[in-house]
Amino acid sequence: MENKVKVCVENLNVHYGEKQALFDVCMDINQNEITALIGPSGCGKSTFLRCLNRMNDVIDICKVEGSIKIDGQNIYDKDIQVEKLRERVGMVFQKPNPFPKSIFENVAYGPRIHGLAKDKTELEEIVHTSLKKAAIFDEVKDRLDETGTSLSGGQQQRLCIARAISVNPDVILMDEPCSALDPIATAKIEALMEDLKKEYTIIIVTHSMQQAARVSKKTGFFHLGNLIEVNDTETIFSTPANDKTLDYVTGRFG
Amino acid sequence: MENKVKVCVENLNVHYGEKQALFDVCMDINQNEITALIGPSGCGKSTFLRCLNRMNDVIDICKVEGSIKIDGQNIYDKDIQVEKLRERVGMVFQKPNPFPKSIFENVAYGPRIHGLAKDKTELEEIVHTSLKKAAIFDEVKDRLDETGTSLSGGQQQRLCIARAISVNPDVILMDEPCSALDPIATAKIEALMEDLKKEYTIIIVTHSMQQAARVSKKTGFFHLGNLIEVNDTETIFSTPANDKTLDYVTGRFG
Amino acid sequence: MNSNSLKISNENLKRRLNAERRFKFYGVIAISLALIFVLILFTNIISKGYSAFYRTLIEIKIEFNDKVQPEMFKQMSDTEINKLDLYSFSKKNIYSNFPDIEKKSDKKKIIKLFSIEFEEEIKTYINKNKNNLGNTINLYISASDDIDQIHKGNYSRDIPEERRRVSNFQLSIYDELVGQNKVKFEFNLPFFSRGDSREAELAGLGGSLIGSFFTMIIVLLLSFPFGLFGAIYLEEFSKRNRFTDFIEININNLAAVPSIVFGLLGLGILLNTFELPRSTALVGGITLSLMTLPTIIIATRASLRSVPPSIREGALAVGASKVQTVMHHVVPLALPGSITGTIIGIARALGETAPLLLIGMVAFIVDVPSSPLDPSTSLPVQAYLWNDSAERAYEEKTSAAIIILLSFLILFNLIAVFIRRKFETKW
Amino acid sequence: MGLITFFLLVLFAITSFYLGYFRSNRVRVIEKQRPFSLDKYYGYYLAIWSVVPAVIILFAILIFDGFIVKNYVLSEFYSQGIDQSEISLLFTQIENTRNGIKLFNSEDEIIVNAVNKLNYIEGIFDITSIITVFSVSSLFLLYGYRKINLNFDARLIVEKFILIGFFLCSLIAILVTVGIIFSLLYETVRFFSQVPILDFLFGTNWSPQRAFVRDAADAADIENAFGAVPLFSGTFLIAFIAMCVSIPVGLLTAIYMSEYAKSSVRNTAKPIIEILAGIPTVVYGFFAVITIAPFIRSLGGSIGLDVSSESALAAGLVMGIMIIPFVSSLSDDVISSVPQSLREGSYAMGATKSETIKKVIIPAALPGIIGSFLLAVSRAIGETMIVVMAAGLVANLTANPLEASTTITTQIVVILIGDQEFDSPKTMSAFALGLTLFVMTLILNFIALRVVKKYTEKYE
Amino acid sequence: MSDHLVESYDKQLELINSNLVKMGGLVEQQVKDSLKALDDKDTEFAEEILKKDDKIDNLEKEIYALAYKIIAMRQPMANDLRTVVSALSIANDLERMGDHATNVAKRVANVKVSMPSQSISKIVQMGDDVQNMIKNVLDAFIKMSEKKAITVWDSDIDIDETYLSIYRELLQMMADNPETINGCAHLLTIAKNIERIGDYAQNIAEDIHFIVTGETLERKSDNAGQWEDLDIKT
Amino acid sequence: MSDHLVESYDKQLELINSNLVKMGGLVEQQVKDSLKALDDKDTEFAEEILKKDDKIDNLEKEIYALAYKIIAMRQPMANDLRTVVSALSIANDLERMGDHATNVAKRVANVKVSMPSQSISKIVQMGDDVQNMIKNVLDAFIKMSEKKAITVWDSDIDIDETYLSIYRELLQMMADNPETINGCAHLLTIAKNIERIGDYAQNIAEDIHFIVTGETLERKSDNAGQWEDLDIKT
Ligand SMILES: Nc1ncnc2c1ncn2[C@@H]1O[C@H](COP(=O)(O)OP(=O)(O)OP(=O)(O)O)[C@@H](O)[C@H]1O
Ligand SMILES: Nc1ncnc2c1ncn2[C@@H]1O[C@H](COP(=O)(O)OP(=O)(O)OP(=O)(O)O)[C@@H](O)[C@H]1O
Ligand SMILES: [Mg+2]
Ligand SMILES: [Mg+2]
Ligand SMILES: O=P([O-])([O-])[O-]
Repeated sequence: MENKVKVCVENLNVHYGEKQALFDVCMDINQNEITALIGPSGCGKSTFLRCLNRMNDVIDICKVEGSIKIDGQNIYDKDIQVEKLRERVGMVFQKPNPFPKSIFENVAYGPRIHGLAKDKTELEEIVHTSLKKAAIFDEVKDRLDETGTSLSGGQQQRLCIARAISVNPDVILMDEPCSALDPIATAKIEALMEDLKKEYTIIIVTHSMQQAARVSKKTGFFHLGNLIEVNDTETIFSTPANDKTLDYVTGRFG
Repeated sequence: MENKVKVCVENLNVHYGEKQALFDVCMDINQNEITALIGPSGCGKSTFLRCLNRMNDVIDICKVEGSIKIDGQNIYDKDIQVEKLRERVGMVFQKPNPFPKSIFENVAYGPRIHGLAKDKTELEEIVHTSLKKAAIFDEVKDRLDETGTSLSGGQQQRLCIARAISVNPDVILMDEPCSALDPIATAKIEALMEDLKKEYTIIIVTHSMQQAARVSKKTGFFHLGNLIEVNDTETIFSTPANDKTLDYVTGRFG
Repeated sequence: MNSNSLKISNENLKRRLNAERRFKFYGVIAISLALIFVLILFTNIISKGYSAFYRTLIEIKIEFNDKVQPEMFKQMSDTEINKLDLYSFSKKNIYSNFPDIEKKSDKKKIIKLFSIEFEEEIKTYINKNKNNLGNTINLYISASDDIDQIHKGNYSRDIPEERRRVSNFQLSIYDELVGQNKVKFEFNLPFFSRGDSREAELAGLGGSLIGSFFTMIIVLLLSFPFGLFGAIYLEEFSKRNRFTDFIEININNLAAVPSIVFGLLGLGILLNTFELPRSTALVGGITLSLMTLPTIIIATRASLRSVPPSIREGALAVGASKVQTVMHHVVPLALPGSITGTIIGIARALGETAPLLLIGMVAFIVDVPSSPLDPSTSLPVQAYLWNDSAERAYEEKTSAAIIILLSFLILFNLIAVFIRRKFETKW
Repeated sequence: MGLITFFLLVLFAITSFYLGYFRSNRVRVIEKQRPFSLDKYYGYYLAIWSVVPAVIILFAILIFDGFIVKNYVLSEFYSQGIDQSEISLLFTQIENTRNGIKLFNSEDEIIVNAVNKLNYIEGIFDITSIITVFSVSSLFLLYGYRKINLNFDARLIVEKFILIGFFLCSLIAILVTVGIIFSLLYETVRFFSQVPILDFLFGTNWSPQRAFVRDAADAADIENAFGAVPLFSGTFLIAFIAMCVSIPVGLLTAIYMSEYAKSSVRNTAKPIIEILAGIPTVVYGFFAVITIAPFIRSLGGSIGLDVSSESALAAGLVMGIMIIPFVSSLSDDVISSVPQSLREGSYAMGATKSETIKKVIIPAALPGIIGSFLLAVSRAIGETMIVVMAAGLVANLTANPLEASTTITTQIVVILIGDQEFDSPKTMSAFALGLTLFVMTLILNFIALRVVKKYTEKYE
Repeated sequence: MSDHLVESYDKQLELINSNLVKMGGLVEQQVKDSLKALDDKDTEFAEEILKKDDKIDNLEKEIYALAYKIIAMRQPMANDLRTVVSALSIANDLERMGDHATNVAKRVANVKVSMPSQSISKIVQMGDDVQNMIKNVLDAFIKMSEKKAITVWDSDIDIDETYLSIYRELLQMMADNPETINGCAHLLTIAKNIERIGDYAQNIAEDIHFIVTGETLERKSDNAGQWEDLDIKT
Repeated sequence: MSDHLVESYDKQLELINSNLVKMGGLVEQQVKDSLKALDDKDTEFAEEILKKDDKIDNLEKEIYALAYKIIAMRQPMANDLRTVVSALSIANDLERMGDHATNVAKRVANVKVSMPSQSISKIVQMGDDVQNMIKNVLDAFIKMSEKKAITVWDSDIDIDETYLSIYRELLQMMADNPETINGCAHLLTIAKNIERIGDYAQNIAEDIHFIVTGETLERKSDNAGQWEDLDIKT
């Protein structure tokens, strides 16, 4: 039941000014799977992730070389429109970052700017569906016009997930989405991810090896900007091919 | 080989303004042992720890009731001088916080303000001994006049430990001393603690149950400001008497 | 799944991208406007003022006669020479440089070509060269402000004569002198040393420079220590309660109170109640100190606050007392920030005019003050005063005073930036 | 005497320091135990005992000695029954004579005598005061010295003393406010005792010199002369013009700087724009008079408008320029303090930059931005030099920006510049205007600071 | 089994437990069946039984994999950790029980029809007791009942006694009828197998006790051997 | 053992390994001694051997406690996790090997002096082979050599064959000389014990293979039994 390749990264090199953050990274990411990225702090996981929806464009000094193809289309081509790209590649951040607006507006924001809804009812439907998919609808349905920041951390993060899926993306990127959450909220998000992967391709950066082991099908290990190894999660955590990976997963990193 | 009781806390109640942070905490802490404090975030571990050297005095709204006796002397007595107390009860913090001065000056500061050294040579000796005890002397002996902040995180933390023991305390309090460190540095600090307990009584707050299990002889579990259970570490992590403790150590906290 | 390509842009997206471009364009316009303002302001002032830094001199020949002989100066001291009355001698000698001019009224006009202090200048020349004076000497003396302006090209000659301050006759003489190569420019050193004057060519910045200097010293001496210590108390020691909240709000408000209100304070309290001497740098300094104090307190508190609590905790935990902690660790780290704030505050005080007007530092003061208790003006007030004068030459002087003022401010700010860069700590 | 006393005091302090230092050291050696504090604290302790009382006494002497000396010197004149005002003139004369300033050629013998007397009494005063000061100090020193023993913690006392000093410093800010309010209120109350407050606030005619000229002969005239409405209207007109310039330019600049500009652009443009804030207002005033006003005038002339040489427009425009960096840097701070995560959240949804700014950042930062506007308004209202130099001095009630109009601040300056007669309602009216200004800006600042503070705390 | 586990921790622990229970059930069945085959001397049925052993083996592997995953993913502590680690040894024991039961079935064919049914029925009797032990130990496991576990633990002594008497009887028979030597040797082994199954049930009871209380019951070190010795000496 | 562990992770893992090696050494000695006792029919020596079993049992408990601690404290992953979990089963196997060896020693007294030394020496021979296996498997463990482990694994087949021949011989002897029945029954059990020791060595080899490679060797499900059956039929 090997899935189709959704994202294909080839020879990705990323520089921040003088400093090279990624070296010749090549990686295939399968559709409807959860792929985890692990590695020590500063190894380039976030950088890699942010290349996938060109969030790195925001940083002046960041230079990206190589190709990243989503469904065969290089997203770094000249005539690619980032707005469109980001519509298709959603992102969820480390710290929950709902807009300081109402819960409804938070989720309606994306469909609005992209003109996805013809009218009010359609918009409402999109919002409701997204909230349901993000498994938070029941908790907030009675207070859609309270501000998003009034929710608890875990709820906020699920709201952000609802926001991300409101524009119906193919791929969802998550950068340590649970690191600011307590174990219970984390468990909820993990369960949610499992649900979401049926519809979306999910790529998650995590610091917790246990989390990677729990949620992902494939895992990639980064070290000093190199993608050392990418393989089935089971293999990575039981019998990794590379010694560095082994040292990392067994906590012997030096 | 039960050790003598060094610190005896009785009916400790702490309020931050309206909010009560600790409820009737009673706890005996043995000499020359490592005692670990665990518990979910915000349960009052740090508050408890900071009562032991009256660091909470710094916070205006913090009110402490009850008695804490160190060697039989209540440290909250009127005629106790906090400076003297803190000379005897050292503290190491979560984030390494060396002064932005030279390594030498970092360690020499305590002895200087307490007038522990008669002259330069004596001061130097104190500094060297402290650095040696903190197992960092060899790494820094050639650059004692470099600034303390130029060291790596782990080294900085050991420098802070050296600073704490430079005034020859009886008790050392550590508030999550390794949470900002990588595993290697953590291992070093843990080894160091094992060494230090021969001379000092150590109380450590930690978020990592594994760390508590590794280093401590006794462990206290806090929950919502109550000391739920305190017992041998082995017991706490294998067969705790209290269901809350069990839920916490097995990660089932709700 | 989204089948549409990442490239195909629909109407909606095109519209959005256009909006984006427009918005960005507005930003560029705004910034350009601001920058253009700066540019215009500086070029305007520099172009108006740079010529004040040199002055016009006209060469004349002086012949000594029986009554006034070179030898007699050799024995005399400087003061004795200065006390001599050489006015008519000088005047005659100037006339003799223009032998063709006969009419008395024309002669008067000739004299008007020169600075009113021509006698002094001749004396100064004699003083300087008293040991090797020949029977005739050629020296340059200052032109009058009008000729100065004309020679600098600041003053149009095309204006009809009746509205011009220089007559056609004078112009022709001037042209003749230029033709003889007898008119030259020189760096205008006296501009920096002289006090104010009703005669434009004689008016200098010296008095106001010294006045400003005294004022700033007082501001520094008063506001820095009080600001620093007050800030330390508020930030590090005061318990949070109504009273300290009140002080806090009070200080923040004080920093935004219009400067002229401080002038009223100076007038009402310092002059009227304490009866301190009017128009002096002392009162000006105190007034400006009070104005600067909140700035310094705020800057110092900000930099105290930016010292991480972990440093404090580190010191407290080895048994340092609170005072020791603050004085040994926190203050040294906050000092660069505090000093930067102080410099910037002082720079602001240096440029401040309004409060000084009210405490009488706006008087016409010829003497260069020798102490903070002497009546004096300050640089910006001097500029204001000159701006009020009708003569054309004062426009140039005003601009020049402003150039000097701005140079000082830029210098101060550069120093502040330097200190900030040098001691900047990222926690 | 000042300098000598000062040096003696310093010497005394240093000696006391070492006295304390060595005393503590000896105690340490003899008792073979360390005292509570470090040796140097005992030094400081004694130094404080030796200096602080001395300084207090000196201050007391300084305050009272003039009075005592004067009374002593003038005592015989009093007995001669000379008029009070003449006596003070006399004293000035005596002092002048002593300082070598001869106003009168003939030196009165009485005066010479008095001068001698003055010199004599001052000499005695100096010596006795020095002796008193140092003997009192020595007593305190002795007291302090005897307190030094093993169980005495000098550090506590020294630190308490330092704290008191710091506390006094922090009180100065309050004193300043009290001073402001006192000085303004005092004259204002007197003013309103002559001019009804309502006439001041709602009168439309402002011509204080008229009241002055007629020497307050006609009470009705006085009332009519102090209607401040034209000043208020002028102030607000100019402030309005200034805000019309500075808000759009400043806000857009801030947005561009924080969101669009490359760091290289930002690093050069930002300091340049901030120069605008550092330029003294007198410079702006000059610029308005010399460059902007003639420009507007000729521009107006070319389209057939009659623009007066001093116009609200010129002043307002230049003031607007001056305030640009205020608006822009405050707004910039506020916009930058919107967490990056919000921005990224919006970009990640596929929003363009301008959409992010308009729909996420500005709404999030709005309170702060409004706060910065209010501060800018307060600044514009309180601005003095530009309006003094460029706006005109005539109070005319008009909304036409091309005409000259005057402001509160201008009138304060106009009234108080040069010598004033302190009892005239004209002079006092300036203080009333000052108080009005103070209250207006205070309210604005208070609201603005609150708003900004609340806003910044939100994202901390 | 799904390629990776997404259910929550508790579900994983439950799965490990239910697998153990399932395995225990299979083992119980296996023992029962082989005893029936022995009783009926039904060779065909015995052959069938042999095939079922694979199921047990696979379940053991599954439990192992699961325990691995839990340790790797969940950092178990306290009773969870005991559950997981004990699951490993319980699974191991169950697998051995299954093997022993299968062994019994294997030997059914070799047990001559001429064998005296008396000792066989005695063996079957012992088998029933053992089966009871298994049932009880599974019950104790499901209920996590420390008391039940102790009861099971105690009942092993009876089994051992029965075994000894069977052993003596069989030796006697061999001596009496040398032609039964081959069959009796097999019966000896069968009896030993069943006795071992009892021992393993006892082990499991120990593990349950450990899971529940965190304390170890003194593990009896193959006392059966000693009893045999005693017997031999008489 | 100290009340709690402070050595670093690696030291703990080392300790677990060294304890296993120590345990292996003890088991090897136990096997050797009991074979010697059997060969010499030295009952006194055999008694001594019995006492040593406790040591092995204690080591097993220590290893268990250690494995617990490591899992609780260190969140082992990958090969570390395999090491720890395999340590549990290796320790279990070693303990069983020790038990079986002790069993051999126990029976020495019952082996009549009159027993034919031929079968005894054959058993001892098999014992030597098993001892060799143990030695090799320990070596494989120390060196973490997957190849050596496979060699050990393979060599179990020889042991099983030897066991079968001994089994046949002993049955024959019982049939021939009914008075040896009692002794031969014991020898049968002894042989079985030794064969089981070999099986356990094979298990350990499997574990080593798993630790090193992460892959399981197909666990042979008590083939010995089948072989016995084959024999009986002939
Ligand atoms: N905006 C930036 N400017 C300059 N360097 C950067 C920037 N962002 C990241 N880097 C550098 O690039 C490297 C990779 O950073 P990245 O954030 O991708 O690491 P990471 O693996 O996500 O680390 P973490 O686990 O701490 O989030 C680091 O060395 C970092 O210093
Ligand atoms: N300075 C303070 N002012 C007010 N409340 C405080 C303060 N410090 C702590 N608290 C409150 O006291 C309670 C206990 O806090 P404490 O810091 O002791 O928890 P903790 O166990 O150390 O948590 P953590 O693991 O997050 O460090 C918390 O509810 C916290 O909100
Ligand atoms: Mg990252
Ligand atoms: Mg804490
Ligand atoms: O199960 P065992 O064969 O070792 O008794």
